[in-house]
Amino acid sequence: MKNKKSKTGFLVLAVLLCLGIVWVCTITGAASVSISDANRILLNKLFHLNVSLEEISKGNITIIWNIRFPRIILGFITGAALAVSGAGYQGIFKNPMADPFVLGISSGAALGAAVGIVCHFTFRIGVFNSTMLLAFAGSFATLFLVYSISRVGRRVPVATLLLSGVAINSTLSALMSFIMMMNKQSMDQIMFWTMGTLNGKGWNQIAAVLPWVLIGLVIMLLSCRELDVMLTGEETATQLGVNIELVKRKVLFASSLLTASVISVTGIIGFVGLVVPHVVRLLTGPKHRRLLPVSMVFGGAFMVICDTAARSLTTSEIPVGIITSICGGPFFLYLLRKSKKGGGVV
Amino acid sequence: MKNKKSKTGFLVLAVLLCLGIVWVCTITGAASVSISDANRILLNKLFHLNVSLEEISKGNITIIWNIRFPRIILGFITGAALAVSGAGYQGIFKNPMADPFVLGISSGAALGAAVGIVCHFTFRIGVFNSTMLLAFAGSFATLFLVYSISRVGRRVPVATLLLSGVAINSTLSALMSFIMMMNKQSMDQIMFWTMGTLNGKGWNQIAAVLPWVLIGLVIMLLSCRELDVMLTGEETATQLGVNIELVKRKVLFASSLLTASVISVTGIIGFVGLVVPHVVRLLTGPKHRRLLPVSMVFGGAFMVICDTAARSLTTSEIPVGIITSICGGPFFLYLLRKSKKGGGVV
Amino acid sequence: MKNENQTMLSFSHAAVGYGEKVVLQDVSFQVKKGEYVALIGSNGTGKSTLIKCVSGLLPLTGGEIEICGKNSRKLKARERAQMVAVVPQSYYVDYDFTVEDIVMMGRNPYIDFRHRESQEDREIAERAMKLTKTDMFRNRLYNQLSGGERQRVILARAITQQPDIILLDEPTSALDLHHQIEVMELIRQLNEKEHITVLAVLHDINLASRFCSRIVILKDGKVKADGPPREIINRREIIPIRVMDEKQTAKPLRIHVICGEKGGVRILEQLTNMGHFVSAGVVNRESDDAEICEYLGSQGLRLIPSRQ
Amino acid sequence: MKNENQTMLSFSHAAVGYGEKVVLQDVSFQVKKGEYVALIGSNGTGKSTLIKCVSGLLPLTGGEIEICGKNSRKLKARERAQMVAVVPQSYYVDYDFTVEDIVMMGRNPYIDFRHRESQEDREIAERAMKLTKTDMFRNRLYNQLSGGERQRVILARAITQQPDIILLDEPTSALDLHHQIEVMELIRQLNEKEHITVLAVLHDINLASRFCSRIVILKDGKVKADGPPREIINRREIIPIRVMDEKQTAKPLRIHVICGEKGGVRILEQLTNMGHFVSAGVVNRESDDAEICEYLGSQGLRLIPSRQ
Amino acid sequence: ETDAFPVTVMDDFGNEVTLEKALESIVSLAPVDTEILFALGAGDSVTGRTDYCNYPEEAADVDSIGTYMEPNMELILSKSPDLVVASGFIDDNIRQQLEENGTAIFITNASDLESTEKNIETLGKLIGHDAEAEEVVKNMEDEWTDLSAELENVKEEKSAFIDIGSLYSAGPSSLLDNSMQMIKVENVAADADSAWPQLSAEAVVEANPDVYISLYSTLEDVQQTAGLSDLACLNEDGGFIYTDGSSVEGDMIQRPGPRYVEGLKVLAELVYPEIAE
Ligand SMILES: Nc1ncnc2c1ncn2[C@@H]1O[C@H](COP(=O)(O)OP(=O)(O)OP(=O)(O)O)[C@@H](O)[C@H]1O
Ligand SMILES: Nc1ncnc2c1ncn2[C@@H]1O[C@H](COP(=O)(O)OP(=O)(O)OP(=O)(O)O)[C@@H](O)[C@H]1O
Ligand SMILES: [Mg+2]
Ligand SMILES: [Mg+2]
Repeated sequence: MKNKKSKTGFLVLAVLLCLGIVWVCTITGAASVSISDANRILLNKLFHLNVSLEEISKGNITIIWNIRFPRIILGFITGAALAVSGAGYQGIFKNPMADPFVLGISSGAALGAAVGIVCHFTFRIGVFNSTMLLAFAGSFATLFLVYSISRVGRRVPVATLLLSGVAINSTLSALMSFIMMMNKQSMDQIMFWTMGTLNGKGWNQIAAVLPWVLIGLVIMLLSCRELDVMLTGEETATQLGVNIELVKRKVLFASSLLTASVISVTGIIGFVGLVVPHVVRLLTGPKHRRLLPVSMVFGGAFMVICDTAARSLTTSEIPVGIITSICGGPFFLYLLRKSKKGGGVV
Repeated sequence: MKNKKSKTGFLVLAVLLCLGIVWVCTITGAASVSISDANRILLNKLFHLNVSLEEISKGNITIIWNIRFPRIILGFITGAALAVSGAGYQGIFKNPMADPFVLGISSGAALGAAVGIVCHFTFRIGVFNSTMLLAFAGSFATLFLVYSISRVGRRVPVATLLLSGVAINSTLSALMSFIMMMNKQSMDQIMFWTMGTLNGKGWNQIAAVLPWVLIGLVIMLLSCRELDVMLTGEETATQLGVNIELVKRKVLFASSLLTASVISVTGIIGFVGLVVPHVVRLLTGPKHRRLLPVSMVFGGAFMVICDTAARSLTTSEIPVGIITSICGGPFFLYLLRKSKKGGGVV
Repeated sequence: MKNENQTMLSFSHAAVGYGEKVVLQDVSFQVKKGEYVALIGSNGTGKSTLIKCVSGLLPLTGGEIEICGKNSRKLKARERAQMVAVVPQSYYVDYDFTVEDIVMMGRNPYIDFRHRESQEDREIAERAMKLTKTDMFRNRLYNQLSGGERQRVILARAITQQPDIILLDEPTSALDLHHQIEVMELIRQLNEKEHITVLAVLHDINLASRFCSRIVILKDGKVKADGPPREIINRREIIPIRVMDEKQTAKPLRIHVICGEKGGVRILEQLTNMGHFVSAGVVNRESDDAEICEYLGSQGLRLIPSRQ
Repeated sequence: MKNENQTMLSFSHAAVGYGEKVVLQDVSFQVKKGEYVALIGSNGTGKSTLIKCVSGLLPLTGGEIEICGKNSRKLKARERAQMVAVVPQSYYVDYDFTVEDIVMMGRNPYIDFRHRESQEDREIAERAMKLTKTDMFRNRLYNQLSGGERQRVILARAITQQPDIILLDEPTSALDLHHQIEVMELIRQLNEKEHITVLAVLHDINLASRFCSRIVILKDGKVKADGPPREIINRREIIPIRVMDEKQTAKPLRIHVICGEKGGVRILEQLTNMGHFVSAGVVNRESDDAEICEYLGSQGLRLIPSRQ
Repeated sequence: ETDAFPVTVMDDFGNEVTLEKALESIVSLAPVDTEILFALGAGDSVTGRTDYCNYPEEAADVDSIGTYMEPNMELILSKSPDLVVASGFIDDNIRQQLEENGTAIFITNASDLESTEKNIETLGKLIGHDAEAEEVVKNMEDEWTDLSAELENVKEEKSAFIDIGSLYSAGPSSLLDNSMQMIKVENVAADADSAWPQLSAEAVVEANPDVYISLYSTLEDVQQTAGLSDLACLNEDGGFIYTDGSSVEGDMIQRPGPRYVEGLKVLAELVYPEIAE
């Protein structure tokens, strides 16, 4: 009973909070669009209300509706996806250092993107351009490589998976660096790709990632209970009716899908996927049924706020990863110190 | 008995192997110095033999004796220090993802170096220039920060330590990126620094790091037994007479000293400290009494070989971290697959 | 459908090992529905290994195991967990789960993404916690419990699984005498009232012969003896276990029960039922137990307020 | 120097808890050199907690503990480990250490960077493995042993520590009856021959009263009773533990020992010495045990080749 | 100047850029492009520049829209630009988003004098400042003619090592390498295998360059590099040339814009002090 009430309460609160954040962030930005203008554009475009936009300059409409608003939505999606993905990996590996990139997904993506950038491919499929496609392909190729290397018969021991991931990660990063080295012209471009940003991303990118992110999130949220049981040990989980290999595959796939789809669009954004689940775990405890949804909301909101800072604080963009780390790091440390347990979690 | 024999055998073999590697690497390189010339220079300089160097050009003598040979020695020191440091951290944290940089030592060093580069400091103390000094100071400041944040009364729980390290690492890296961003002029310089290299390092740098590395190695090697006992659990270790907090402090200090001194001179070199201990552990098992010395030798030799490849393969230098990862990664994966246990180690 | 004499668990020439090491060579025996079988064998004979096989953690290298008539190899983890619950020899959890969380996990085999955890599930867990007396620390963290408390929590989880078969690996090793008998009694109740088939690894042959309907003795990877307790202990074969058998139910004993609080009832009753001469001592005259002793006394229990 | 009547372990008003939760309120008792004390109490009374305090894992919140006359608060881990060895309730190792490695770790308190591990150290470990019969699997990995095997390895490690005091937390919980008695016997030998003081948490009051010289009962964070087994069990106070006391050494019993392999000697001997009427059964005529039975038989043991 | 529209030109990335009407607003995403635009006399139309656009001085009056790596989309769009001029670093997504919002993008990516001049001409044509472009290019050509005449006087060609920090240097087909070729300096790193190679210390010692040009490290720092302290050029007058990479001269050398030839001259005079007289 109590449980259910608090759940609904949480849901309502979370949705309201998110809407609030999205609205505040939409009216904030480097370009000065007045609040009333911003509101009118939102009302017109979002709810198809009969609000006249005639007095508002075309530039401002573009800024709010084609740049700022989709960027905020994409930021939320990105933050949510990365945080849930990180929580998933941390659960499967039972390792506090696991992040969405632990299996080499990111270096695979970066390598793919680097190949795309160096070869100046220009093909595109629907909303995907070549770099995005190659990054996505790189991620998944890496995942399958790591998975098949770690496979022992029908089992995939997580310890091996983790070590393989670590090794593949180094190797692919090195290959990418090598490509960068050999192609000075593309070097900066590759480097900027790896320093993820939401700058310049819009509705197209949302369309490109949303389906995958939704699939990933649904799979993850449906695996909560099994993840909880897995935390108590693989043997016990088997005895409690969990098909552990299936769960591993499922969660790895979903987490990787979340990460790969998001980073192939935004480039590599660190920190969120690593630290948000820890922050949330300090608040909710280890149960995934609470950890995952709260991480999702928290990750998304955190990302939106940081990205707003990234695009508004100075005239130039500050890479959002820098903001997340500079603000989030000390906050996490503060929580860590405050929690009496001393963070003996995951 | 058997134990002792095999120990002596290992020692002799290891020393011979290392000498062989050092020699082969000294006669290999981008600049074409004939083998006999190289040998003569070595004999004269190293053993003060009465070998005439008159026919050999001064440039070649400089190349062999002031550039190549010290670079090899420094490479060995670096590899050994990083591998032992990584093994130490992995032992203390019982975490396979721990590497020498897990506590933020590297981002502290990089931040220090970045400050040095941006501010154009020119002071120097003995063989240390300002960048080195600031990097070293940055490392240790970070270590103390992480340690004191994690401290709960007189205890320092490793889980908290690890999480604090992770957070500080992100935050400091972000600060460094921020400095880079704000100082476009120094951006490349800072980037070069973070991509560690042994290029251009010589006797001065050896003199600068050797004392610290020796102190670090001696402390680590003397802590083997206690580290072994710690692996069986902190409570048990206490009951077996280990002062666990002291051991933690000792090992953290020594590992950090090793890492900080080396990277403040060479810049950040990844992979070795992370993967070499794993490779060695697959061969020797978890006991530090064997793990640490073998890691030391293996790390050193591996580094020397990779660095030789880095400076000889193409006309320009390849950053040594790239070589170590591209060669070492697949080798490690091969070992991991071969080991029947599936690498359920650390 | 379900025959009372149905074979719940059937080992035929089961063989298993760890890598090169063969642990079970040729184990064959069957457990019928509603039986309460004790598995006995010295340390390292493979009792825990056998349990691991049944619960699907180790693949057989030879022979077959059938669970409720289904081949164990082909069982899905979920199906198996609905039929078989395991109380392992020892059990750690690294994470901060509460006792309630742990017990609720017993419902996992019945929940999936279509069937969410229902009120009924919660009630079943509730009941299991009551039965094992773990409900008073339901909100405490599992890894902050004492050894004995943990053992009961895991038993509660097994009960929550509502299995047809329950496998217990030394279920009372960490329990004090009081809880030991309570837990054994509880298991017997489950066995008798809910017809759950029980296979329990026990080292205490006395406990085994008092509670179980049948004893299976493992040795050298094979079943060395198999039968009702009385028979087993009297067998002429060489049984490699030293038994202090003065506690055999077959022989009435004089037993003095020291009890003073309420709660002694069950034990006193049970011992009396077993045909022993029971005496109870140092009972507080005013206490609940005293009344019960008096009550039982009229049924053949001699109440002696103090010894000597 | 060392007085035979020296106080080895002294609790005076010791209090301890976890956070808010108080577990031990006011524990006072002393253990003299060479005593063999059983610590008894129901689950969750704080027996393991008490052992943790002595071994320095938990800081006292009140009172004092003195170990060999030294204040426990001021002891260094190393000093303490030379005096006190602990066999914990359960014990896991995540890493691939062999049994020999684990046992050798018992020498840790005596080794430092000046004194490396010597031949003598190895011999001490060797002897401990022989005593606990763990030498046959010395090269196997600890985490691949069965529950009972592990327990003996940890006992071997404690013996290797050559302590003055040995603290055992349910040292026989995972052992089969045979090993249980062997281990208890071994501890008694250490106690009698090497004058090691023993404090053992036992749930089996029979085992306790058979082997120990004194029983301390904990309840509600306090010492509820303290004295020799005979006295304790006959005390008028309300002892919250149900005791099946038909095994008391005070009363001679008829005990039938089923044994067929060699190794029964010690048990037979011991039971005879305790004054019980011992019978041994189902002995292979040709086996070692038969000879021993015959030998003992002349000293009052009735050898019956088969029962009924 | 007015009737030329619509204009279509090809930029350095091979993209066709079309302008339908005369320009009102240009945003520059690179310092060099700002220099070109101002040199072409289109300074008034420049409504946005990057933080690093430090030349000419008037550029400081224009609003900044960020850095060339991370320009701020909103700020760019708030200038409602008709044309964005960017360097090769521009991110694909930003480009795409700009194009979708109807902004033309012209990308410059020059690495020698010829392509620099071509860029100036093309850009001039695009924005309808052909005449100014012609003038600028002619100026550059004149300067170059003067410089090459002076270079005739060089008796002995020198070899040089350019150190842009940590022994990184200018490899083949880089702007600096092309510059060195033009001023008759043999680049020690000319046959390296990438455009931005790091030479090993032993390669530098073996090459034994006549001049050591350092853009960031001081002589003291360089001498700390193993083995280099023995280099002849570091121990004789004029062998070591330190020109702060972030100074005006540094900008001139490193920007393929209107001041490129001026930069060449500075470099040439540093290496061959004799032609300065
Ligand atoms: N993971 C493993 N790898 C290799 N051998 C193992 C492993 N686990 C157990 N063994 C060995 O298999 C044999 C049977 O072990 P098992 O745990 O089944 O014994 P058990 O009958 O439960 O003993 P106990 O009464 O001591 O619990 C033992 O000799 C043990 O050493
Ligand atoms: N880490 C902990 N944090 C909080 N409470 C704890 C912790 N460990 C034990 N306790 C509680 O302290 C009390 C005493 O625990 P302890 O382990 O000492 O009991 P015990 O006498 O050894 O019991 P058992 O016979 O079951 O092993 C119990 O109620 C237990 O739940
Ligand atoms: Mg077992
Ligand atoms: Mg206990």
